[in-house]
Amino acid sequence: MTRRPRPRTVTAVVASVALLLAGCTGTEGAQKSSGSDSGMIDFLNYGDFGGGTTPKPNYNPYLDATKLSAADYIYESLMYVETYSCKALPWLATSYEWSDPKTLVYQIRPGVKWNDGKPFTAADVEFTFAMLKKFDVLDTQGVWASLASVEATGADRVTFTFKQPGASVFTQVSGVKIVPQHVWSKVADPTTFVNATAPVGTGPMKLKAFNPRQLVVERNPDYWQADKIKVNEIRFNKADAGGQVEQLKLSRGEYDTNGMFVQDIKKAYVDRDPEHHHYWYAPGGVISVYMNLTKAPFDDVAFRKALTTAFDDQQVIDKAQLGYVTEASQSGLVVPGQKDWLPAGIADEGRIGYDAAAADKALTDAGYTKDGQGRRLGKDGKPISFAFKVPGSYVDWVAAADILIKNLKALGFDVEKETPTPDAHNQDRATGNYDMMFGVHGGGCNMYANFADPLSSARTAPIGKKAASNEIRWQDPRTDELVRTLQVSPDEKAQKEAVAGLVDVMMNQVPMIPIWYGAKWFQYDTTKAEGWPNEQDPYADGANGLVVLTHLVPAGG
Amino acid sequence: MLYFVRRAGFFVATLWAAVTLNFLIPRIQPGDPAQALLARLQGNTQAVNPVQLEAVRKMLGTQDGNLLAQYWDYLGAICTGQFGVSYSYYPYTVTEMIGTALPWTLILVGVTQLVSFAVGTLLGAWAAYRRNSRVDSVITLGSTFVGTLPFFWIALLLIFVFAITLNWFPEGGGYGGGSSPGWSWLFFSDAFQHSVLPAVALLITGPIGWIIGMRNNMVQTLGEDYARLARARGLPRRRIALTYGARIAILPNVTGFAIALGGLLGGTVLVETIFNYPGLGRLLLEAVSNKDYPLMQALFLFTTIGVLIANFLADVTYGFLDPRVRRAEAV
Amino acid sequence: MALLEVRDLSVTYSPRDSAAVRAVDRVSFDVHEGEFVGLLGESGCGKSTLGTAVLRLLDRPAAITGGSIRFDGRNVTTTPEDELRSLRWVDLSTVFQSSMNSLNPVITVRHQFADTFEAHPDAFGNKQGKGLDIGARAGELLELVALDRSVLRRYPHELSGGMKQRVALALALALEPRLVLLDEPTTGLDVVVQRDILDRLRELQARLGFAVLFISHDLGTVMELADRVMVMYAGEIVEDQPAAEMVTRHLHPYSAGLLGSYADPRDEVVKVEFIPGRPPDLSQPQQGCRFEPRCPVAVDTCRTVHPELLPAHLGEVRCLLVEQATDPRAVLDKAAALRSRDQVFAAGAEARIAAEPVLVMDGVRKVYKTRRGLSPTVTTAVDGVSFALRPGQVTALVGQSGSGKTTIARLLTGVERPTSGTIRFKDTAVDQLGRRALRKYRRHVQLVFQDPFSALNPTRTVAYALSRPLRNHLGMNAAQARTRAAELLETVGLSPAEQYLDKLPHQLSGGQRQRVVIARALAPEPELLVADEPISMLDVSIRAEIVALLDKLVRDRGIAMLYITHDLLSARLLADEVMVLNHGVMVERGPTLEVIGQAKDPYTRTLLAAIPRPGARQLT
Amino acid sequence: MTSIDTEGVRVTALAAGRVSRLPGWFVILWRNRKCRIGLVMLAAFVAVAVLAPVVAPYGPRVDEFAASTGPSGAHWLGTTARGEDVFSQLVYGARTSLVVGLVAGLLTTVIAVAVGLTAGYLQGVVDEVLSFFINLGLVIPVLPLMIVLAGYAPVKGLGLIIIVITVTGWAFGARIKRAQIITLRTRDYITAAKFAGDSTARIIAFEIVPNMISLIVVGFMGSALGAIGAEAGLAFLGLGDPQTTSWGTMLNQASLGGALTTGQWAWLVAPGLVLALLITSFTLINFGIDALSNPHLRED
Repeated sequence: MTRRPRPRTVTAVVASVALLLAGCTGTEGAQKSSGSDSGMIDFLNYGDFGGGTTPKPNYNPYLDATKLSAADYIYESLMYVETYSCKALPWLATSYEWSDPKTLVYQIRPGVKWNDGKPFTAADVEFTFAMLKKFDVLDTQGVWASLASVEATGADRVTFTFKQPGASVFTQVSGVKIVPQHVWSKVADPTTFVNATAPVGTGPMKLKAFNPRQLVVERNPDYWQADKIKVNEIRFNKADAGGQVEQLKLSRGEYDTNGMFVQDIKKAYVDRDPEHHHYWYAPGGVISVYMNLTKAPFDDVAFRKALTTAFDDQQVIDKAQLGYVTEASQSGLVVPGQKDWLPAGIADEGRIGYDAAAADKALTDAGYTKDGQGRRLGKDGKPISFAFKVPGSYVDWVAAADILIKNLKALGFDVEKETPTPDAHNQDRATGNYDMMFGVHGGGCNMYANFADPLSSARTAPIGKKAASNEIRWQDPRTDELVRTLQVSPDEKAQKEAVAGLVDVMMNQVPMIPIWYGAKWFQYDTTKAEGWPNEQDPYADGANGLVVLTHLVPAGG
Repeated sequence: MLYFVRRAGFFVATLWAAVTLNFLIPRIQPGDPAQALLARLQGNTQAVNPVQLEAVRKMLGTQDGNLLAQYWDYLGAICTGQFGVSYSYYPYTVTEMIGTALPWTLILVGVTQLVSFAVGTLLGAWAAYRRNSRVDSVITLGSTFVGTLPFFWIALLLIFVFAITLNWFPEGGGYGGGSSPGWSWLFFSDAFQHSVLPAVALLITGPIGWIIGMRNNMVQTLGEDYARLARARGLPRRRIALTYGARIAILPNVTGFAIALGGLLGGTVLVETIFNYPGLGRLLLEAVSNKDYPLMQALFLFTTIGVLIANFLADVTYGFLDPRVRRAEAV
Repeated sequence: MALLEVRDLSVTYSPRDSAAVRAVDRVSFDVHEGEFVGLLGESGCGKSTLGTAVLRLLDRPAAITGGSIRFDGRNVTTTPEDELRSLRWVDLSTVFQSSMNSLNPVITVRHQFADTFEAHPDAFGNKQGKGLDIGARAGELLELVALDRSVLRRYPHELSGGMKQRVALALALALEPRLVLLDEPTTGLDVVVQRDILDRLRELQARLGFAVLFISHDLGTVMELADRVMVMYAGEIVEDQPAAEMVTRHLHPYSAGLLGSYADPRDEVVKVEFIPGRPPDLSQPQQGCRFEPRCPVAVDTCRTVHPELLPAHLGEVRCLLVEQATDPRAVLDKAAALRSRDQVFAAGAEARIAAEPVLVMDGVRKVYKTRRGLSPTVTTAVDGVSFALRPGQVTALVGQSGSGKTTIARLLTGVERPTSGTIRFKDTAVDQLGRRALRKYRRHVQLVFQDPFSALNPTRTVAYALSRPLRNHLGMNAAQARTRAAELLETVGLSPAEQYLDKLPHQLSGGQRQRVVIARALAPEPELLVADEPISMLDVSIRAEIVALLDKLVRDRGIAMLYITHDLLSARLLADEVMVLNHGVMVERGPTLEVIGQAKDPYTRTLLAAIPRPGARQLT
Repeated sequence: MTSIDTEGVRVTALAAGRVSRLPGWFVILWRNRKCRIGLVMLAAFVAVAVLAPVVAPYGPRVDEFAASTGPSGAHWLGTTARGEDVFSQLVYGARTSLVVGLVAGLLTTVIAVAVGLTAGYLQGVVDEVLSFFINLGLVIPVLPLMIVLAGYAPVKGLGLIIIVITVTGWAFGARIKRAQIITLRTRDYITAAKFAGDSTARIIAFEIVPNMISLIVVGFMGSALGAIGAEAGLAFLGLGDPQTTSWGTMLNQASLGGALTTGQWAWLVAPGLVLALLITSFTLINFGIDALSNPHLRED
């Protein structure tokens, strides 16, 4: 009798060894299986799901900073504004209509059900907005700053009234995630509600399993456009191991899609499987050279304009940005995605090439001459010297700054590079404590915000005080007028005219000098699924997961 | 009694100093936690939405106002054990986060520390016992050389060789995505497999200090009169080595061990970061980079308390093991 | 056949980074069953190394490099450690020099006994075999050395130095060994305790019949206890005689010098001698007689011919002159005559004239409050002490350690203030001095320290040490200070001074260092000198030299001196007046001869009784 | 290890120095074989650091080469993901490590000596207060404090790293020096100096410090060694200044830059190896000093 346990121990050891061996290769082997016969994709492996190194379940769609990405597939909004070409796609609402500049009516999609089987109604929309009004920290897009009221005016209609013409907040209002009244009305404090068990939403996916390493969502068979969803399961993998391990996993094909920075994407990823490994880096925000407009010589339009040809953008793109990005248009718009907004008569969509000679001439013509030692002199006759601040830990920005500084030095400026921490850098930028530095602006789908944030005089502050977003301290009545027009005019023509005016400001008064568009990292693998967005088919960008999901089909199908 | 009062006084004073340091450091250079949080989501290639930023700021309830009043509130909160809500894991509390990460660190680092201590002490004693022999040279020189290797570099090489090239072990993490934390065999085997490389990395460098400390102490005790007299008394070599050498030489090592256990968190930052291990060290580094002040402060305080308690325990253990101290205290 | 036969034994230290030193050079001697043999020599002569070699406990870099050790006919010179083990302690046990550290601090006394018994289950003293009651046997042993059985339960740190040494002795006797090697077993203990342990040892030896090899530099003790005495010098045995003969009819000039440095303080006239110079550097090759440079009667051949240890009188002597002379005693008589010119210091009975006191201590009491736990403990270190110090006079302060001697010195020098009572230096109230005034006062009060090795900064030259008080107190410039420093060196007998000025302390011998320390104390021309056991750390052969120097300086310069000591001989030699301190209370005070000759206080008598009487055992 | 015979070392050094013209401490160190190897290694590192522009084929930040290539004739250790020459970075990295070691080691030692000496010599209230700070410095967890400090400092750079290391590293040395001076201050020669009328400052400077030189040197070596390791560690964690070429940042960038995935083992192995070698040289030198001050450890 006493000997009985012995064989069991042995078995256990054998089992553990077997498990160990299996574990060594298991994960990879299992996941290579292709789509199944049913015309469906069994599962896809996605990249990180947020929540830091020690993720905790959190599917509250309003906690932007800490929610897990499953929430993006569970909760939907009235319209889906894809962020590549900024088209508003009908989603929970089939259509919308401005009955007057201050009144917006959405037509609610019929037949949509919450994933617990209850129908989705206009009342849910009204409840959602009422909740955001009550708990203002949830209103991360600030819709109630413009809204006066939201009312369900019928079973399938919701009417939004604005305090003033509300065209400028259309994208925000449309993008608010709608939650079920029958669940959230019982939540005492939605600001600390983590919604951890079986979150109820209208989206294509339902929560299946969570652990801190992996988050799994499964197909919602009752989804209102279920026929478009060919993916049975999405597995998000905690991808916080830092650069190389993640790159390795990516290159091994362990991810069907991911959005990470890869140092040498071609060598590290594409070359490993050129047939299936692809990437598409859509342009994001505009990264510009900010100049402190309160200081000489940056307060001189002619000076700034002269600098537009002074920077070797292409070298920045090729060397510092590894060729992943594209040259930015001086218009402030993100081209080609937003090229429809460009007024006629702008050459090369507003891109201004590098021409050191032209810059030199323009500077000299503007009164900034060189002295005998080749030093560029200011209007006061003293050599111009200033500092270029760049966060030391943003390696690519530093490399870019190095190139720009080289360009400036070639023109006879005495430029010193300073590399503060990102925090100090941001602080300095917000308070205007700088001569020249990089800033990010625009690139969004809200054209009003794109221009108002960096240029409106309402969003600036005196030097030494934190500016809300106009960190260059641009103060121009004409700009303010144009921004105002953009904010209130509901019709597209008026908006375009306003944008044209702002583009003109950008081109001719040069409040800042755009250099490149920040890249939206997006890699995808066509082994299991096809239909990913790319340069040829830019129906959305890689970050618009919900839209992408509706386009995915099994590979070879 | 006075000794006890002094120790307690030092304990409280140190704690106060740590708490104050904790309070001051983030306030010397106010970075914006909300901005850090959003930057983590968006990287530096997209413009920050000022409205969203404001909302997040409001959500986190970043403090303003009089520094002294803040300090007072802070002290009060600490005293009642309210460390607040973590910024980067909102709305989870700091206590919940530490609770999640603590077992991982305790098990990985605790076990490796114990093994390191045992192995190191034994090897050191062996080297001293066989002083000037080949064994001694191998142990002494070997540990000296290994001791100079940077820990994080060893760890990287381990990953490179065993995880990436040979693919024997996972590259990091505490467990795989396939197994959920819980009381299952699958999970334990998975967690074990994930802990192999970090444990090995810790075990390569871990015993060095103990080896050298033990060897030097024991060489010294074996040179003392009582050990020589024991030899003159014809006691067996082994007995001299154990009772007259190791038994006395181990005392400082035991104290050191208690203190090392207290410093657990400090030592785990590197290993946990490199191996992506879900413990306290990595949580700390993350809290720092995300400006998650409440979490960072709690972790820092937690560690300080750990060290203080460990020091206290070291004193107690020492008194227990060394009669010289024991009786002196009793008088 | 002798119990222990040592033949031509050599021990060499070969450190890696300096020259080899032959510490023991071809030494031969026997110890017979039941014999008590003393091995006498000054520090560095190799006596402890010899003992360690006999015990086969030498550790690198020391090693036996020649000769043999036979124990009971068995050659144990190269016996492997494992075989040696059965012999150890059963036949040959030991008590180490400083037993402060020879007991394992983390186990109880009982445990140390148990260890010993366990290691030798078949030993004689362990004859009851496995059924032995360790507690009972160890208890018996402790009682032998006059310790209570309860000591068994104690840890070493809970015992006093004397108790530890008794335990070590009991441990040494545990297995009833045939030979016990005692290496300075009582050094560092209080004289009274020392006396007690040694008496006990002698008694046990007589009772149990074991042989003893007793290594010591304490001449009086060795002479009193031993049957036979060997004198060692520079790695060699220079004379070997029965103890009684050694006292009265020693032959070697070195033995004569050593014995001359000892006298009984109770005698009417006390006379001591010293041997000038220092022992040779054994890392250098030796030629001729090693004592030749210090020998008063050396002849030319001594410089070239190395003498052998040859039979002479009742023992053996290593001296060419003794070899060649028909009557060996004639050589020594000649030597004595030569020495007495300048190497003898004598103290007679005549009293010196009294002068006005420079310092008066009146009813001084010093209480220390130590807080242990919550209730403060009060210790009275000095209680109602009054005395006066006069110029040109020496006052000896005698007492055991802990009797308050040092506290008095601290009070006197202003380092501490008395709890009550007054101390006056001329018109200055020493007990009221502020920081600055204290510095001024110190010009007049200087110190001579006990340990010449710690009294001089090892990194500073002699000139530096001497120049500091000159520059600070006398306001001299660098050149003046140097000239004066040279004069001072001449005064203390370091001549020519130029040779010493730029030396570092480690380049000087102990006696030379102490002279420098004295010179430094003299530098600011003080009126009061406090000498705290200034000769206790020095080798016996040069103690008299320093005493003579101090005496001369005090008399010539009219300095008042407080001489702190536990050594009655030097007190007798130097002091005009003796004060005996016991537990902070002055128990006796009076002219030196009176106090030493007719002690009234019981404590003073105990102190006197502890003084060894060379050859006394043989005489009674 | 509690009592180090610092006076003895000083005496041996003085004696040795009298024989040859070289400084005494050097003669002693040179006699020890391990120590000699360490000195030679350190000298080599110093030479490389000083002559970096000569030794290195390119500038450390020149990024005009093909990115992520393996070792070749033109680039002995390959190139980084940004197209910089790894070998050149390695050479310039020696400068950073040595500067950090030297400066942080010096600062730490100066603070430790100042605090330790003051506390140990003056005793009383001053000692109580300083001892509290020393104990505090010992108890506060060093690495977390380093990370927190490095994470929040407004400017990143070598200066910051050095300050962080100094702030967190002085206490240990101060404690040892305090203990040592407490032993030394009871020496008779100190009392003698007081009676000779010397001032406290003079006693500390002329009587005590010379006897602690070996301890101070050991302390300096230990601090320098710790500082070099700490700089590498912090830089590896990404808390250093990416603009400084150091072995730690190299490892950090190798790790981030996919050195493993692109198979550039040289980029990963080299910085760690040289770091280990530099630390080895310090350790070997410390052996010599240790052996001198602790007779029990002397090789025989």
